[in-house]
Amino acid sequence: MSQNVISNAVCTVCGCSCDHLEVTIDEEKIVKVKNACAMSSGKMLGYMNERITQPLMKKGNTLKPTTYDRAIEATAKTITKSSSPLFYGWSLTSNEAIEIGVDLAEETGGFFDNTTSTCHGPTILGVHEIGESSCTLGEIRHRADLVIYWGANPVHAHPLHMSRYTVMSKGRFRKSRADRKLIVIDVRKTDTAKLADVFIQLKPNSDYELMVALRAAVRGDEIEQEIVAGVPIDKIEELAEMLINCEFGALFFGLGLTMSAGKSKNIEAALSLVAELNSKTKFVIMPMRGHFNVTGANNVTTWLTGYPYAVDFTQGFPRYNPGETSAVDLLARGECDSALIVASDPISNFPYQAAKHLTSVPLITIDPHITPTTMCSNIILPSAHVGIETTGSTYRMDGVVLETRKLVDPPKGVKTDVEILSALLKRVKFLSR
Amino acid sequence: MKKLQVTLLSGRSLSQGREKEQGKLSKSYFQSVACCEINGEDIKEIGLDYGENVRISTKYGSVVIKAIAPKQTLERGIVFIPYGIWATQISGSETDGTGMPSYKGISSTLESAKKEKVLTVNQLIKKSFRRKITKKR
Amino acid sequence: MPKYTLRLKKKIQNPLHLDKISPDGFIDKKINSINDIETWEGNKKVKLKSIFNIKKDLRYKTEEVIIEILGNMANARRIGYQMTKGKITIKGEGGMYLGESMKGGQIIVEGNTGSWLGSEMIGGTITVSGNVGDGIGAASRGTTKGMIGGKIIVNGNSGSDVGAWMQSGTIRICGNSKMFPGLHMKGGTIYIGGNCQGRIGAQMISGKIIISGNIQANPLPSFSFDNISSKARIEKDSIDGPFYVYTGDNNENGKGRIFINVESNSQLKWYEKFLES
Amino acid sequence: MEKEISILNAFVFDPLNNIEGEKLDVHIRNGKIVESVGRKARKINASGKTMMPGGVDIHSHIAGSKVNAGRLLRPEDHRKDVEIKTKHTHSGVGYSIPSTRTTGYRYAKMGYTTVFEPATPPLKTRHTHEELDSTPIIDKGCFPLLGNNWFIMEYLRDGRLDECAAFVAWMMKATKGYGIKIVDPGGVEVWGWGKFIKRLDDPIPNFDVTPREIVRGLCKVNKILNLPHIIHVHTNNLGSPGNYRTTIETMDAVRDLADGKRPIIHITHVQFTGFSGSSWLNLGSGAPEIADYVNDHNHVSVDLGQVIFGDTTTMTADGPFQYFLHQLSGNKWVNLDVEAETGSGIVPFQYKRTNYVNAIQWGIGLELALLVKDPWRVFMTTDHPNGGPFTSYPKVIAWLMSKKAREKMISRINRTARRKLDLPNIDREYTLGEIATITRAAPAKSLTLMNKGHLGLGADADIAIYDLDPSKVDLENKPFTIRKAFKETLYTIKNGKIVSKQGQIAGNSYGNTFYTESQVSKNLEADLIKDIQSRFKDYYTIELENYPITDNFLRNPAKINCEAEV
Repeated sequence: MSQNVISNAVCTVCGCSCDHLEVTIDEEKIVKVKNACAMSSGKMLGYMNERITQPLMKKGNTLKPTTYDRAIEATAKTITKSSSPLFYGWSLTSNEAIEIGVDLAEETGGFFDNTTSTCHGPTILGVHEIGESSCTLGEIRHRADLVIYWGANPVHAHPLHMSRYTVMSKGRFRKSRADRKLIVIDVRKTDTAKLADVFIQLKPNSDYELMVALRAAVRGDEIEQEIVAGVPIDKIEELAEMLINCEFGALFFGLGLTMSAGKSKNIEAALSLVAELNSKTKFVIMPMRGHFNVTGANNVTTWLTGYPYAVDFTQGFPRYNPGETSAVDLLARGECDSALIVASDPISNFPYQAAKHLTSVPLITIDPHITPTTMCSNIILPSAHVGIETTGSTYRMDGVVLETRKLVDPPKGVKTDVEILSALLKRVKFLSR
Repeated sequence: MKKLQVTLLSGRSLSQGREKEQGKLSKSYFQSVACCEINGEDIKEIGLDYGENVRISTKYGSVVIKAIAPKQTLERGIVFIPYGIWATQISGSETDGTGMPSYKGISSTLESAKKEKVLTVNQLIKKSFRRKITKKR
Repeated sequence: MPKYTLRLKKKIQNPLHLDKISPDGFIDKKINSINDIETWEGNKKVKLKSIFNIKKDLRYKTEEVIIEILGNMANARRIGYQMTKGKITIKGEGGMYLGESMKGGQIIVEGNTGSWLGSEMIGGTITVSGNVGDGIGAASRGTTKGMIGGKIIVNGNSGSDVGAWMQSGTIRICGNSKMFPGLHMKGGTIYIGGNCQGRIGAQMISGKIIISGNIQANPLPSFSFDNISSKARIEKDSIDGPFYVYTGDNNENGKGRIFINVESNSQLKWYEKFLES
Repeated sequence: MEKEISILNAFVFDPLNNIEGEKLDVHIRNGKIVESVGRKARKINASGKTMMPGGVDIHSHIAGSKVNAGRLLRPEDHRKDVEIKTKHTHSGVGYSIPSTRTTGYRYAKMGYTTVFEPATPPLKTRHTHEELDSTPIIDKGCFPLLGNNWFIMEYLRDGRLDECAAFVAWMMKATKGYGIKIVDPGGVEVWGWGKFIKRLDDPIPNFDVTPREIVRGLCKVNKILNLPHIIHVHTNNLGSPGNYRTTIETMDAVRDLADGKRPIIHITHVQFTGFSGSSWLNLGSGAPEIADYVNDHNHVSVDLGQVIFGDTTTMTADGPFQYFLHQLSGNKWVNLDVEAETGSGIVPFQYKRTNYVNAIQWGIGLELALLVKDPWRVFMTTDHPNGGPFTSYPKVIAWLMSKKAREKMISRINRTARRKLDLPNIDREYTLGEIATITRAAPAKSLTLMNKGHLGLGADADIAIYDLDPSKVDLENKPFTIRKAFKETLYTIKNGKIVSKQGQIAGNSYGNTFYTESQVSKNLEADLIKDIQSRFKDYYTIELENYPITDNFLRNPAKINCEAEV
C-alpha cells in the first residue's frame, strides 16, 4: 500500500499550534497521527465525521442541495441588502480567509467580530488599559523557574502546553520539572492543580480580590483583611515571596479569569500585577488562547482596521467598542439583520437570547461540519479544513506564525474558505456597484 | 421537591474537546457535553443518583441534563457543565460593557428531574429556536 | 428660541447614529434643514425625517433651544454629542453614549438609558429617571480621561464601571450599582444611594466614592481603613452616615477616599478594632 | 492606464545624477525611465513644479508583531484619525500607528515609494511579511534582528566567522530579509532575565561574548556576504544620558574594518543615542561630538530619528529601554521577548515642547542633520513612530530648509533647553538638492537599490512631483509653503503608474518586497545545516522544517542575489 508519512505537520486545534505531528496518509485518508494530544488526534482522525459536502439552501422549511454559485449569489444579495450584517467566527480558519472576511465586512458596511469576544475579549480590553509583559513560549521554556496557571486547565484544554512549553519542557537554562515551580490557582482542584507544587483554591468570582491582595503583598503593603477570596493572608504573602524570588516567572491565565465576575478588570489586575513584578524580577503573562487561529484573527483584523475584533464598518470606517459592537451585544439588542458565520458555532456557544436572535435573521454559515448553527441556517456553504485539506497561515497563542499544510484533498467538490469568500467578495463588489 | 442553590461553572473539558471533533450530532458528543458534574453530597441532597437527570435553572433559562460524578475535584455548591448548547441555554447575554457574556460563576438552582428527558441537539433546537430543520444527506 | 419635538416614526432595529441631534446643531436652522440632517441607520445614510416626525414650536420663549424626543431610542447612539447649551428631553429610552463629550446644557431622560452615558463629559447635567447601563461617565477604550466635569443623576440602578477614569464632576446613582464604581478614578465624586456589588474604587488614585447601601463584602484588600465619619459631602449636600472611611487604592499609591454606610454594612464591623488601637 | 508618460519642464532634483534643479523632461515606458516615448504618451506639464525620485525611507516601523501590538494597545490613537472607505481605497485608521492600507496610502501621498521595516524578529517575520503584503503601493523590505541571536553569539564567541556568515545567509533566505539589524547587541538577551548591560565590553552572561564582538563580527559577516546594505545598528544604552559616547565607541569599534569605499556601519535614530550629560537634569546634546566623528570618518552613516512634538507610540526591539520609558512616563507598556533571538517593547509617549528633556531631544536630531556635512551619510527619519509619525516629515524638511522655521519652534520650547542647545547658532539651511539626497538618493544608495532614488535611464519610474516652484519661492523664508508642498504631491508615480494625484489615491496596487540571497559554498552550507539541525530543537519551540518562509508566501517577492566570499 502507498502509505505516505508527513512529518512536522502543524496541528489546528488549540492555541498551542504544535508543529511536530507525524501524520500517516493512506489512499487520501489520514489513518494515523503520532505526537498528537487527544483533541488533536480526535480532529485529525475524525475530521470526516458529519461533514457537509454540498451547498444547501433553505426552500420553504427544508434545506435543498444547490451549487456554490447559486448559494454565493443568494448570500451576496442578502448581505448587500442588509443594513447591519454581522460577520462572525474566523478563529478556525486561515489568515488569508480572515483578510478577505474583513474586506467583505468593509464592503458591505457590517460588523466584523471573531470568537475573541466570547473568550479572551476581556484580555484585550485589559491590554488597552495596562499593556502586557509577554514573550514567545520558548522564552518560558528556556528561562522560567516559576509558572502559574490561573483559571486555566491546560491538562484538559491545552494538553501539550506543559510538556512543550512550560514546566515539563527542557530548556536551555531549565532542564526539567525539578528546576521549576508550578503554581495553580483555580476555583476547583482541576487535573492541572493535581500536578502543582502549590495549589491555591479560591472562592468563585473572587479572582479580582486575590489578584489585588497579591499585588499589595508583592509591593510589601500591609493588608488589613485576614482572609481574601477564601485564602488566608499568610498564604498570599508566601505566594508573593515566591513570585518576587523567582528569576523568571510566567503567568498563564484562562477563561476562568476572563469569564468570571469582573471580566476585563480581572485581566487589568493580572496585567498590573505582572507589570509590578517586573520592578522586582522578570515576569511575563500570557492568555491561554483556545481556537487555533484566534490570535491570527486578532492580528489580521488589527493590521487592517487598527482594532482586534468587534469592528463596526457601518459608517465606512472602522469603529470599535466591545459591549456595543461585539456580536453578543448586537444580537441581544436585536441590532443585526443578517449574519454570515464562518467556522464557528454560535448557536451552541452564545447565550440563549443572543442565539435566538440569530435564528430570526437570514443566517448563512460556512463550515465543514453539521453543527447546531448550520442546522439553523438558511444557506450553508461547506468548506475544507484548514491545516488538513488546505494550506493557510495561523498564529500560535504567542504570535508565532506557522504555515499549515495540506495533508489530503477535501471531499470532492468542497471548496476552501478562501475560495468561497473571494467569490463572495467579488459578487458583493459587483452588486454594490 | 428539594432545590439547591449552587454556582454554575461552564468550561472546556478534554472529552468535550475531543468529542466535538467527532461531530456535534454524535452520541459521544451528547454523552460528554449534555451533563453536569455535581458534588456527591449535593446530589444526595436533591435526592438523585449519578446517571439520573437534573434540572438547572438560572435567571436566563432552564435545562435538563444528566448528573454525573465530578471528573475533577469539585467542591460542594459548585456544578460544572462542559461548553455546549446545553450550557448556553442557561447563560446570560449581559456583557457588562465588555462583549463577554456570563458563562462562569452564575448563581443557579438545582433540582431533580428524574422523570424528564435530556433533549438531543435536534430536539433542543426545535424547542428553542423553532426554525424547522431537516435531515441532510 | 424654539422647541423641537422629534417623534419616532417606527420601531428601529438597526444601530442609529444620532450625534447630530443636539441644540447646537439645531440652532438657527429651518425645519427643512433639520429634516434633511443626514445620519446613519445601520449602514444606510438616511435623513432625520425618515426616522422622526419633526415639529418646530415657536411659542416657546426660552432662551435656549429645547429638543424633545418621543420614543424608544434604545438603539440610538450619541444623542447630544458635544452639546454646549440648551436642553434635550427624551421620553423613552435614551440609547448609548447619551451626552458623550457634552460640554454644557441639560439632558433629561424619562426612561432608561444604555451604556456609556455621559462618557468623557466635560460639563452640563444629565438626569435619568430610570436605570442606566455600564460605564457611566467613563473614558473611551484606551484613554485615561473619563468624565472631566458636569453632573449625572440617575434615579434608578446602574451597571458596572460607574465613573471609570473620572477626573472631576459628580455622579449620583440613587439606586443600586453593579461592580467597580470609580474604577481608575482620578477625581470627582460618585454617590450610590443603594447597594453596590463591590470592588469600589479599584485602582483609584484620587476622588471620593460614597455608598449608602450594602457592599456585600469587604472593600478591596488594597484599601486601608481610616476612620468613621458621621457625614459625607457631595458638592454642597451633606449625607448622613455614619460611614466607614477607607483610603486607597494603595496598589496605585492612590489617595482616594471611599465612604461606606455603617448601618447597611454589618459585615464591616470588624474594622472598628482598628479604631481602638 | 497609460504605459507611456512624459513629464515636461519640471525642475528636477536627482542628486545621484548630479542634477540640481535643472528644467528637464522625463519619459516613462513600462515602469522605467527611458530616453524618449511615442507621441501618444500621456503628457504631464510640470513646469514650475519640483520633481524628485520617489522617497526612500530606510527606517520606519510599519509592519510586524510589535507594530501590530502597538496598534492593539492603542484604540485611542486610532479613534482620532480615521480614513473612510472610498470607491478606490480601503478604510483604515491613522495617526501614530496607521493600519497597513493607510500606511501605504499616506506614504504615497507624500511621494514616498520605498520603505524599509527595520526590525523584524526572525521567528515572527512571517507576520511582518503578511503586513508588508497588505501595505499597498510602496516597495518594501525588512531587516531581521540578529544582534542577540543565540546561534550568532555562539559562532562569534567560538570565532567561527564563516559559519556565522553562512548562518546569516541562511537566515536572510529563511526570513526573506534584506539586511542585518543589530539592536542593543547582547542587551536584549540580558533583558531576557530582566537585567541590563551598560558597556561595549561587558560580556553577556551565558554567552561570553561582548557587544563589541557582536558588532564587529556581524560587520565582517556583512562584508563576507556582500549584502546590499551595511549593518544597521541601534546601539547599547539608547535613551540614557551620556550615551553619545557609546554611539561613538560603537562607530569606532569597526573603524579598522573600513575599506574606504563606502560606509560599513549605519547608526540608526542617532538622536536617541546622542545624549550628553550625566543625568536627566543636565542632559545635553551630544550631536556636535557625533557629527565631528561622522565628518572625520567616512565609514559611518546615520539617520536622525527626529522628535516631533505631540503624541506618538514608541516601539523598539530594545526591550530594556522600553521598560525604562514605562517607568519614567507611567504609561502603559507592552513587552514581547522572542526566544533565542530578540525582544521588543512599546510605550505610548507624548513629546512636550515645554519639557526640558523632550526639547533637548528635538534639538539633537536637527543639530545632527545640520552639523553632519555630507548629506550622503545622514538620512531623514523620525524612526516612525518613535520620534513621531512619518506623516510629520514635511515639518522636518521645513526645519532643515529654513532657519526661520527653526527659530519659530525654538522660541516655543523649554527655556532651559533653548539655552543649552547649539541649534540657535547654526545657520545652515538645506537646499532642495540636499533634501532630495537625504530623503531618497542617499538611502537608496545605502541600500544599494540600483534602480531607486534616481531618475537616470533604466531607473524605476518612481517619481514625486511637488507643487513647489524653486525659481519663484523664497524657500528659506516660506517654511509653511515647504511643509504644504511636501505633505502631498501633485503626482506620485510608482513603476510608471500614477498612484496618487493631489492626495487622491488612484487605487490598490502592491509593490515589491525586496530580499537578499547570498550564496555561500555548498560545503559550508551543508555543514551549517547539520549544525543548525543539531541545536535547533534545543533553541526553538518550532521545528526547523517549519521555520523558513516558503517561496510563494510573499505577494511580490523581488530577490537580490549577492556573491558570498565563503
